[in-house]
Amino acid sequence: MAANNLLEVKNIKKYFPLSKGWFSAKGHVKAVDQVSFSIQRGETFSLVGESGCGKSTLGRLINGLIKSDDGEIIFKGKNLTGANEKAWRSYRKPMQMIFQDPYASLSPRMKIKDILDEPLKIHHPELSKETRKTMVQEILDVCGIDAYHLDKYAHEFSGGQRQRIGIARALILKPELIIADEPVSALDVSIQAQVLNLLKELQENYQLTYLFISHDLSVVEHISDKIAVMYLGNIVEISPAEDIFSRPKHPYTQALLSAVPIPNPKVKRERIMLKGEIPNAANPPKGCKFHSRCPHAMDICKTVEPQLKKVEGQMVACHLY
Amino acid sequence: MTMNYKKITWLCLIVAMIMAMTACAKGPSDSESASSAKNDKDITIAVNQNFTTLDPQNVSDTLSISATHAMYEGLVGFDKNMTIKPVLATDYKVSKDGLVYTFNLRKNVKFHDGATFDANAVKANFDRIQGSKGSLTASHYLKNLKDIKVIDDNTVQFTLTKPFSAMLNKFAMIPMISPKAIKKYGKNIGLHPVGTGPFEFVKWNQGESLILKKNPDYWDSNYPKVNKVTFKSVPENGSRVAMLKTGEADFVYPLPEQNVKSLKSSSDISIDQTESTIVRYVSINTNKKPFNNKKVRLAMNYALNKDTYIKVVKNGFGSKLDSTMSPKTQFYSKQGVYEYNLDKAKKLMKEAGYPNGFSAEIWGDTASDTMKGMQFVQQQLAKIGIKLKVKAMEQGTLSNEIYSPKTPDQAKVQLWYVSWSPSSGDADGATRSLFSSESFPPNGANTAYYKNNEVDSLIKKANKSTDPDEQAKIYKQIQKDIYSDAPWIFLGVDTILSGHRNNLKGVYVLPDGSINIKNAQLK
Amino acid sequence: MYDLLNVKGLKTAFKNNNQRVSVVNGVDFGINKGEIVGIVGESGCGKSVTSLSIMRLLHDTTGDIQDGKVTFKGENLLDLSERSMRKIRGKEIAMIFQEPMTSLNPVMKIGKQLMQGIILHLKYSKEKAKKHAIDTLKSVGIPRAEDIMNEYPHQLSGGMRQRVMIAIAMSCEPELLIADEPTTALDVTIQAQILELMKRLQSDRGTAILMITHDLGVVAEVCDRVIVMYAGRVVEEASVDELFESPRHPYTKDLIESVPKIGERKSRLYSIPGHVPNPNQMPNGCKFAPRCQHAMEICFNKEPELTSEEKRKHRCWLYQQNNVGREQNLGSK
Amino acid sequence: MAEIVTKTDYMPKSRGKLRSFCAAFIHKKTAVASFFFFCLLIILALIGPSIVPYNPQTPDYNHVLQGPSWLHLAGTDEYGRDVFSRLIVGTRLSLGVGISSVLLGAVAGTILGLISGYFGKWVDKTIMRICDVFFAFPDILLAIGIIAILGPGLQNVVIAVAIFNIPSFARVVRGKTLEVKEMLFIEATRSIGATKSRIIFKHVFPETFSTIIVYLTMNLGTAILAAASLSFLGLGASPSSSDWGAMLSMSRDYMGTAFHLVFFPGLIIFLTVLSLNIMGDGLRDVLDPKSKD
Amino acid sequence: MGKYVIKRIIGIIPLLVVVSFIVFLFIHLIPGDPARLIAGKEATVKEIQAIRHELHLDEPIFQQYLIYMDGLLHGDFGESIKSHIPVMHLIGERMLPSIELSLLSMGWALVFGILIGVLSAVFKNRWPDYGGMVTAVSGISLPNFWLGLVMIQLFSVQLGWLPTGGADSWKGYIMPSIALGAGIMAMIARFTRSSLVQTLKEDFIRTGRSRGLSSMTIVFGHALKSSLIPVVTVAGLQFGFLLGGSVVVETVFSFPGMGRLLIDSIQLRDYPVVQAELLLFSFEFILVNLVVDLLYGFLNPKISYET
Repeated sequence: MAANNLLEVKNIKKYFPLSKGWFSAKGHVKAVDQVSFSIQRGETFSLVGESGCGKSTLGRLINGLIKSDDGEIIFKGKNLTGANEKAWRSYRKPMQMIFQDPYASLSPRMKIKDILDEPLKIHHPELSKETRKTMVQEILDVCGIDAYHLDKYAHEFSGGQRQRIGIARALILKPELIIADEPVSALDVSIQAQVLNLLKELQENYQLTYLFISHDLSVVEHISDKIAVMYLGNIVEISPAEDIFSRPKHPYTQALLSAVPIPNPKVKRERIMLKGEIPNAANPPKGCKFHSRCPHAMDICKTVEPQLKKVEGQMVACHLY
Repeated sequence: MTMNYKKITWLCLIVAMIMAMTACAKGPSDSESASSAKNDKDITIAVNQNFTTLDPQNVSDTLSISATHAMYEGLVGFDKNMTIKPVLATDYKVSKDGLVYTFNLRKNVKFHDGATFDANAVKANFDRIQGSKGSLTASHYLKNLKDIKVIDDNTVQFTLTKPFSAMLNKFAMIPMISPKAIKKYGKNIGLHPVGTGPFEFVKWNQGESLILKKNPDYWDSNYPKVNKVTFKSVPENGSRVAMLKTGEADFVYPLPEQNVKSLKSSSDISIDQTESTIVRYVSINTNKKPFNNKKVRLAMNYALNKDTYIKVVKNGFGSKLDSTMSPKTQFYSKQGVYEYNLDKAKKLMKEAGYPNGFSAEIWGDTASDTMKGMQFVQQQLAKIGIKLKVKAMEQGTLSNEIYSPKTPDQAKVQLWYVSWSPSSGDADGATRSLFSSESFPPNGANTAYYKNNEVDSLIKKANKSTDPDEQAKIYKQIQKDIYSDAPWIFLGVDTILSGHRNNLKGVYVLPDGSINIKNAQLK
Repeated sequence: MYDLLNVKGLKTAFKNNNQRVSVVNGVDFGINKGEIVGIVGESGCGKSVTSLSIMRLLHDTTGDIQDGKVTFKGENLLDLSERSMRKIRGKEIAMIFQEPMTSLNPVMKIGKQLMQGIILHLKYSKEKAKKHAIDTLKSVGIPRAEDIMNEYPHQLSGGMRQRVMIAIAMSCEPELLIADEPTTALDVTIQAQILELMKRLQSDRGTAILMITHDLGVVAEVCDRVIVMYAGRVVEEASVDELFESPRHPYTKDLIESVPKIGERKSRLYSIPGHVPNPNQMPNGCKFAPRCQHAMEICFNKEPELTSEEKRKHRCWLYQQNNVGREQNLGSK
Repeated sequence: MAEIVTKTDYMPKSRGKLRSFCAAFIHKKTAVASFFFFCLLIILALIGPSIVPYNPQTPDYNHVLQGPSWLHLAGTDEYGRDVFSRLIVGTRLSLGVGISSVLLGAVAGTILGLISGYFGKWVDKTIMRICDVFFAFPDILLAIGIIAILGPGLQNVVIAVAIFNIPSFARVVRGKTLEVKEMLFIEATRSIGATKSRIIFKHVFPETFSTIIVYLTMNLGTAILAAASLSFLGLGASPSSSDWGAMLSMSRDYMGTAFHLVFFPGLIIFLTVLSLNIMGDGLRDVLDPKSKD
Repeated sequence: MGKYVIKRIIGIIPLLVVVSFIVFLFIHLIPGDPARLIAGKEATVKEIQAIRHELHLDEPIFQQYLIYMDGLLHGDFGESIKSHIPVMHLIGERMLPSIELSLLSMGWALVFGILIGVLSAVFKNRWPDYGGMVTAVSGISLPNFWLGLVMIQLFSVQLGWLPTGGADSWKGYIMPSIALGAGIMAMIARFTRSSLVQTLKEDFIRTGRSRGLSSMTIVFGHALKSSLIPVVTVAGLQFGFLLGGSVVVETVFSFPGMGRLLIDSIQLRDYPVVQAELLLFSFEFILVNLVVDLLYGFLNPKISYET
């Protein structure tokens, strides 16, 4: 593939065993099932899907927080699969994460300066205390937090400010890739806009690459260059952002788009109502996993699992094409 | 919002009341009616321990002995003063050389199960003991027994391997079990006692009570005079006293000394005192420095105020130990007491080279009176500069600490606060295990590691003698020698206290601490 | 005056570290029969507390209604005894909550939870209640209703649970349904289903709905009339079309502006500076003034009243009659 | 409602942690009273021997078993020693045994609990099964066993009581660790490349700390009771020491005649344990409102 | 579920084997020689050796364990070294009173504990709560032997209402069960309170109220059941301990329970009795745990037992 790829994921797979013991069901939840994609330097690649589709698991797999069962993760041309915990710790330096819940992702017992100092201590023990302090102050400034907050604890900040601190922590190691797992979904609309703007600014200033995970299509549209739609552990469609909103290919993408309520009472649309709910990931339907809810389901959909293929510049996994 | 919960409060209260009421109304159970139906001819005796077994040939604690002696009898027995008198034998003869004992048996005696008591029954009992290969306690008494012969139905003859002056006392410790029951119950005989005694077994609730009833066919038709006897084990001293006060018990033993005062005011209750064979002392390891110095040992004896000891530790009940054994033990001979004399003690310490004293450990078990005694010794010896560390050890550990050393030099024991009572009230039992050099642990209880060649040979000589007068003379010399060497701190002789309600007569405690209920009578 | 529910001057305070903090401060609004009214606002604006205050459900919290009137069908609910209030709850006014996962008793069968209210309020016999319960379950689109009666909540998916919640709420045919963020915890495709269901119930049965949400999209899709709240106060009220077409209050305007909208990709989103004030440290004057682009001197000193203008209301100095510079001010943006 | 309850959590607060803790704790009047009582005990433990009216070890055989009077506030014991003085002097011993045994148990239990909870899998299973065995073993047998093996004496009582405490601390800390481990900020710390030991000791441990403190306070009471029970059975402190349990044990023979001998040591044990428990409750409410005992 | 229970019970057996081995090792590790202790003070080394041989004490410990296990497999728990009474008989006599006392103590502790807990939770931070919790904390803080001694002094000696001890009438159970149950009641009250307070904050309680249910229905019909899990846990654990007997309380009240038998046997190093009693104790403990697990299933339908 292109040398410009910062991250390449090939056929990655993660099955979670269902807890044994008291609970009756046994087997596996196929959280991520044979997923492949690649991200180019400087772009924002988004993963969208409803809860339980495996998008967050995928983010954690790439960061090595969870070990994959199968497949390859190639980051900056280096294959990270099978590395041990110690090796992973150094791989994570250029690949940082931002988490969904700004209230829970910061240690409640550390001051802001210690939270931000910690990554430096781990990866740059050679730096002096003063240098580290200057770096912490610089990064806070970049993220829009005043330096006099350094001695405060996380709980003394509002949600938006905390998410800024979370971003600062990710940024302080000067990473190339940032995996942002639903970074704005816990925030109020007015704050959400602030944080999204910050992320965009940072990308421009530091040439960052984002893997942006979200369930909110309107947020995703705003920030992404390329979008992958996930359903039950599979990617069903990968398209450039403009295309996916103007001409969604996969029936699921279409349904998802039409379900989003539009904050304008004047716009009346033809709605695609999906039948039923997302099936249990421990026991997904055979063939195309979406066939049980698909308005266009055909006989082949029940038996043969469709593969991603190129349709008009978009990648779609559907028997319709 | 407060109003909301009012109902809940009421409901909770009501449920609580109902529960409390049902708990109380659990109703008079059968056992309760049984205890209230206690009639004039029933007595209850509260004791401080549990019965361990009712196998009379395997008992070792005085309490179980007391119980078995109510149901069982031996060929001979002890009277109130621990002298031997015939029981199931009418009379006995000892050969001149002290080797052959001949017993004539009482006729027309039947066991509780109807079996006849005769010479074969006696033999069956002795065969059982000897066949146990040492696992029955009684087999220790028969170490010197060579064989037993049935002369006729009512005569048996025992032959010893060597003369043993205390043999008659040992015979008194071997009660006769029905041979039929031995066959029937085998090892479980301890649960199903069948003897010839004045009382028959009814029920044993382990850890709680033992119930006996009158033997209507008892050979001495004057006895027994009560219908039912219940022994209850009540280890907590205060509870036992409370039972006597409330009338739950007619007789309690032991009666804690500290409670005597409070009971004296009660007109329904009498307190009996029996001088016992139990002696209290601190054994001093004479093999160890500085205790190998006789002056140190004497100083310790002089430094200890025995009057205060009896007053404080024994609450005023007991007498000073003025020999190596109790006045109630066979061949006792009074020696002079090391009267309290602090100056003399200090002087002796100085002469011995310890003007400032030294540090040592005193050991004892975890019984509360032992712990009290040890503390007292600690306080007293502090006056002559001996700093004692009190170490109370759980029984098993203590015995391990004392008996595991193989040689005197390995022994760690310095001072041991302990009591001794010869199991059958004989002088040999009160001397050989304690002072013979053959009895250094682990072979015996000579924890003073006392070695005196003269005493050793005198003990042997006494054993061979069959003449009581000669024996008395020998034991007198032994006691004198030992007492002057002071291998112990001689403390006191226990006075056994028991309490009974005034309407009960005839229950008494023997000097060895066992209870005799044969003569029990209610007024 | 509205013909179903009138809330006037409602004031609710919470006790926190020995301090009383007003979370809802003088809220006025009303609902007509068969109408869907939305209350929209960001977290902490007091919209949920308003709904709980109407139901007098501040048990087990430190909250306390301090002032105001809640008139339901001519009766002031705040004057009723707890016992009479219980007859209103569930029967006249029903409520559904945000978290379908935790809002049902996890250790009680669905059927029992459903029948409890029916037996209590409609005084049905057990058999009749059971039949009614099954009918209600079917009416909210639950397949296998008979089986579901004997299942526990954890055996159902989130969407199903929210349907059960709606069934419980609707089982006694209330006149008003208060829905507190009913779809926030659900996925978009399920959210669409639930919103559709609520609209259907409203049109079939004529139940009025008070929809509490932070999502302007949901408001736009289902509501007839919208109330915007900020910092414990109503700042604007208008019909849904008017509100989105010509928002009056700067906060409403900014809010609509800052939502990313599908098909309107911009390089930068509009964002409101600053953050919602802490109820302990409310600014003087207009509570939005510190974040407002159009703030004037008076805004920082004196709080504006909620004033009516034709069929709508707003709380802003820009529109107060004695204010001359209003057009100019808005136009300058 | 959840919204309201959590609101103060994220609203910018100006007060420092310690100050807000103190403010919240002082609000609990009973807890504060208990705290002062406990402080008094600590002071007594430190300076007790120099302020007592009588030498607690000097016997006075002429005044034995006297009831409470102005001369002897709590009466005298069987050797005529002043019970009041003995109780005060005994504070050091009894508290010392309690504190040192609980600390010992807490340290060992916390380490085991952290390891068990964080690493999970077979490590967890092994440690927890061993704890179960210890848990199911009757305390008293364990105590007798330990004391029999190690020999009698106060330091071995400390060890025995500490060993009782290890499994319970291990369990509590493990439970808390499991909870903390799943918290997002731990994952966040992992994602910046922190080592396991750093996560355990710098991040997980501080989270469990308040639980440990609360548990420590409450277990201190239990430990004092356990040590007293051991002494009561004659397995604990040397009978001549003025340890409260030992005093109680020695005096129970006088229950009927000199009830004050039983009453006062029992009362002081009760009051001490009570104050510790109330203090623990107060601390828990403030530090660890979610934990269920 | 029946299958599950059978499976669990079968699972106990290997556990018991392991326990028996640990117990065996542990008690043989405790210093002290039963032969010495039963032989009496006048015994000589030779006699003690004879007894040791008779009891197989002179064989290697592993051999001894095998002999013991061989007996166990034949249903023979051996006999007391001290009294030669079969162990099963010794324990059998003590078990019933111990079980009765445990049930009684647990029973009233549960009833009053839950009641106090409910009251305290419902009236959180008001006087019934303070009253309930003071009772509870006092219950935990009282040394139970002291409580026992004081009760004897008051109710038996001073007032003469109750017997000082023993198990021969129902009255004998009252004071020991109070002394034993006080602490447990206190614990249960606290657990009930904190758990119920937690549950009353749950969303579904609010749902219940929004449907017009009364506080009565909410507390007893909805909240209590799901609050009982921690209570059941602690009650189960405590019941397990109770069954093992309480040495201290049994001593104070001269109650013929398992605890005193255990301590007596330990002091005499009566290995077969100690072993059997500990084995039984573990068995009871495991059994109680099983019951607790089954109760969980009843209290929390999310747990199912079809494994």
